[in-house]
Amino acid sequence: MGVTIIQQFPMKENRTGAQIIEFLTKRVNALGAKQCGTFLVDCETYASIPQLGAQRTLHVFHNSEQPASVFAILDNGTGKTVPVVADALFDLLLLKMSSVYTSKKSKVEIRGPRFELNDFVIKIGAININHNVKGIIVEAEYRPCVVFGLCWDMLREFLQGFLGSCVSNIPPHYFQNRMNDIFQPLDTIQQYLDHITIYRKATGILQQYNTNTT
Amino acid sequence: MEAIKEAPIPAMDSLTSAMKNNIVPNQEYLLQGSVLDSAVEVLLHRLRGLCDNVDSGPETFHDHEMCFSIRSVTPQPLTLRVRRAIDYLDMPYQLRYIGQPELGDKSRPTILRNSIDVATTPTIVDFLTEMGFRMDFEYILRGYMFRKGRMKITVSKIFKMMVVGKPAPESVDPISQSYLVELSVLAPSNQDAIAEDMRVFAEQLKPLVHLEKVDYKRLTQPPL
Amino acid sequence: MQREDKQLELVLENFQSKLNEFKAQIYALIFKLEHERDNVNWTTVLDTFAVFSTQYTAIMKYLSYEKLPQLRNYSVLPLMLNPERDEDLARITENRVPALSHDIVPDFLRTKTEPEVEHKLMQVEHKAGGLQFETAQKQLAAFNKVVNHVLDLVSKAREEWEVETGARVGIGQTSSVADLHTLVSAVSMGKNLKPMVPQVSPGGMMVPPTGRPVTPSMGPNTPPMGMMPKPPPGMKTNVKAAGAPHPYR
Amino acid sequence: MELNPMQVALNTVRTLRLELMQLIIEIGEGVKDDGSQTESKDNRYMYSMNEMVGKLGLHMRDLEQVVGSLSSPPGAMLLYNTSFLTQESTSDRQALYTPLVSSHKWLDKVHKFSSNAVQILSQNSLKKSYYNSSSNKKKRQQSSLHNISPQAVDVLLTNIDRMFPEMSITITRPCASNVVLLVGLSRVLQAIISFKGVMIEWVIVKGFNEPINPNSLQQELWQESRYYVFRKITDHANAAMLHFSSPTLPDLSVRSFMTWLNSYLILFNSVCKSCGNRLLNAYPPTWRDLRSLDTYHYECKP
Repeated sequence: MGVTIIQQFPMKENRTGAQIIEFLTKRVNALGAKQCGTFLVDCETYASIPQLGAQRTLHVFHNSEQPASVFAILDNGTGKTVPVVADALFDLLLLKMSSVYTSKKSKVEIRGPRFELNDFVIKIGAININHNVKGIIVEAEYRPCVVFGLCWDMLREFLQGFLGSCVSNIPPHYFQNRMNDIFQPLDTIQQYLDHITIYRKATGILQQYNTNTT
Repeated sequence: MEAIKEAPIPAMDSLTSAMKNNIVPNQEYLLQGSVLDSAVEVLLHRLRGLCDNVDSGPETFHDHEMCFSIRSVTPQPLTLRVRRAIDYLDMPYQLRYIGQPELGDKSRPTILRNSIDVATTPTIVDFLTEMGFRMDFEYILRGYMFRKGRMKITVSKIFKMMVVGKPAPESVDPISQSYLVELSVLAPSNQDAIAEDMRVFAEQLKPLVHLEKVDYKRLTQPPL
Repeated sequence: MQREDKQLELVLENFQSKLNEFKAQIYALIFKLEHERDNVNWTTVLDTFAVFSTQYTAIMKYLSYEKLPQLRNYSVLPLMLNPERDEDLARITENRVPALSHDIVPDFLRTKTEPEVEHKLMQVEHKAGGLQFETAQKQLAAFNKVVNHVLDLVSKAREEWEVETGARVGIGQTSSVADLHTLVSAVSMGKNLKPMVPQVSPGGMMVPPTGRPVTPSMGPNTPPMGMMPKPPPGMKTNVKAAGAPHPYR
Repeated sequence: MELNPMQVALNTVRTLRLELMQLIIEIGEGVKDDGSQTESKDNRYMYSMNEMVGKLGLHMRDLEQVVGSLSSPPGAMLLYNTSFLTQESTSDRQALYTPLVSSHKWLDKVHKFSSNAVQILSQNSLKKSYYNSSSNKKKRQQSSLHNISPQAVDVLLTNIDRMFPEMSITITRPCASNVVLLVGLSRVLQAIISFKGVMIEWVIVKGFNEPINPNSLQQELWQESRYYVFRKITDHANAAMLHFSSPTLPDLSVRSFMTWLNSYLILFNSVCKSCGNRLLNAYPPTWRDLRSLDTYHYECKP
């Protein structure tokens, strides 16, 4: 497990998600990367029942890169988040909790092709919220390195190499306090959560806007 | 173009198919018994002879178990147990759901109960607390573990913790003069054949230890 | 005619259930062999085979019962052979027979043993028939002698062993039921394990942990899951109390 | 001829033994009857006995003299690796010790000659530049590279360990006295270095997160890194090891190699001196200038 950063790629007005993925695939192939299968990250969100007091939100992730693990991130509503990494059977346990935590029925899936270029792994995925494509996410992993602070500049250069100027020169917010920590698979998931939250908010506003106008 | 790997299947789907094929170990066959401190050496000796891990000697363990529960609309609380090894700090924590023990009729040799075992990171304690769970009780287990085929035999002493959350050796107190002996197998559904094996094994430990189906319902009634 | 048909159906049903039982036992053995190959010992396998054998005899006996219609008078004819996969057939046979093809029909619809086996059987029978009465008697006697000797040895060893174990019974008690119950109720329900946190009851006095439950969580005397007769009066407040600060935090 | 006193002593012992043997034989045979002389047989026998005993006494005194002149042996000889030969169980190899000693002798001689030759040649060198022939310093060099006490190697390595704060060095000796070193460089990489005496024999570089079993380093030596970048660095490291290798100053060569390895601390966050980029063909600058330790891509190296 190496350092991974996740980057949004802006949607263009007149292009579908599949077209953008194809466009990026061409660029990545030009760099010399080879496609090695596909990837899938999914996220299910649960909310606590009102009887428990303050509303808590539970996000449960699966990542095809770590197929035997389940990642769960709990937001207790007051800004504190607690992550847990568990075995695949955790899903079964969640069913037992269904009386306390109910699914919000908003499944997020990010899937797309996975490429390898020497020690780099590149994933280009379309983010689906309830089966609607909401955006494009690019994940780049540099496997030999385990500390974000050591290779951020390099990863940035790498991403800018094929994504262009949409890659910011400032490290992602999530890493600001974690520059010198050893990178964990959970860090990837946390970044996905950040991005999903942004998309959800955006669509939420959009939906509100739509309902208001109609 | 090289062969492309199969597209990954969503985790939930693969879990459901695993459940359908009965390969998820979600049931525990259990027999329980106890042995007095004075006789535990004899028992350990006998187990060493009967079990598989003879050459390496009995495996010791020293665990801390916490029992969490949460109440929902139903009157029944949901109970989860977290167990961690005190002697090996880098081991994952174990989160466990245990269902109602089913005694069954006389013909069934063991207790059968649902059980889901999940290994997790140490953050699980904080996680459960924030989820709304609260700790009911906790205790310390120290003892020996044996293996015989798929069967697991534990001989453990249960200690009460005098100071909450601090499993230091000086602040624990044994709750009885006996060791708890448990014989269990974690298996997928419908493998009742193993229960028969357990009965045979339990037979071999008599009269030192009587491994039996303990009726949980009877235990709750105050002694007459 | 109708009656006969009905009877036949009944018999077949019975027969099938017996066969299924037999099949389940064979399954169990195969499962064991596959999953615990390293730990299976020959005695258990032998026992299982003994069970098989009695089952088999029982089935044969059932079939030879006089009042039953003679099953052998009915014949099964393959009307059509088909090399294609037949889903229905596969389902009925649990994926063992995917198609009724030329390959398998001779084996499955066989009424006589294979010529090779038949030949061997004949040979053996011939040999047995050709034996002189006296030689047979002699061999029998010798065999009996050997078996009796072994039996003697075994029963002697058993006697010795029983004396030994009999002596060991005197060790005294090694386990206590009361302790078992203490331990199990502690581990499963936390009895005697809940810490003695000074709690102020409505009366303002300290309550020992064995008293009525005062903590919002399950008290020691509360019946555990499943036994709750009806929610105690304090139930409603209990739910709310979950949000209150807990002694553990 | 000046014989080794030990040799003389051994010879004397041998003669002494021979004579004693003869005396005993004589006694055993008893009085011989040759029938030619008139003298009493007993007398003649007595006479020859006397003579023999006298000779014995003489030689005994010789021996005492020679032994007195012997100096006491200089303690136990250190055999290092060769002492493991005694544990050899196959009979055809037990005789290996003698040829081994003579080959070592030859090796030492060759070494001595060659270092003398280096000295002489360096003085008559055709180089126009100033050459510092600090022959005095070189006097303390080890006489041999292959038979160095483990303590000396340990001292050298612990000194190196102290030189680089970011480097952690674990010394293991999985096979006899030869060191296999596990080097951890901050959170960037790990290296396994196999030594013979103080000479580096083989280097392998792996990622920080690649599992290395410290109890079977000699197996790990053959396991390549799973990352391209570290396989490349492994190649560079072996090249550098050969470059720094110097038979006359072995500890310096180890020290320079370690300094070079330490420069990989900035493997992932360095810029190529030549092209100014961090990445080229999806590799970071993996090559280091052997003298200045400047960072370059392999393709950009000067």
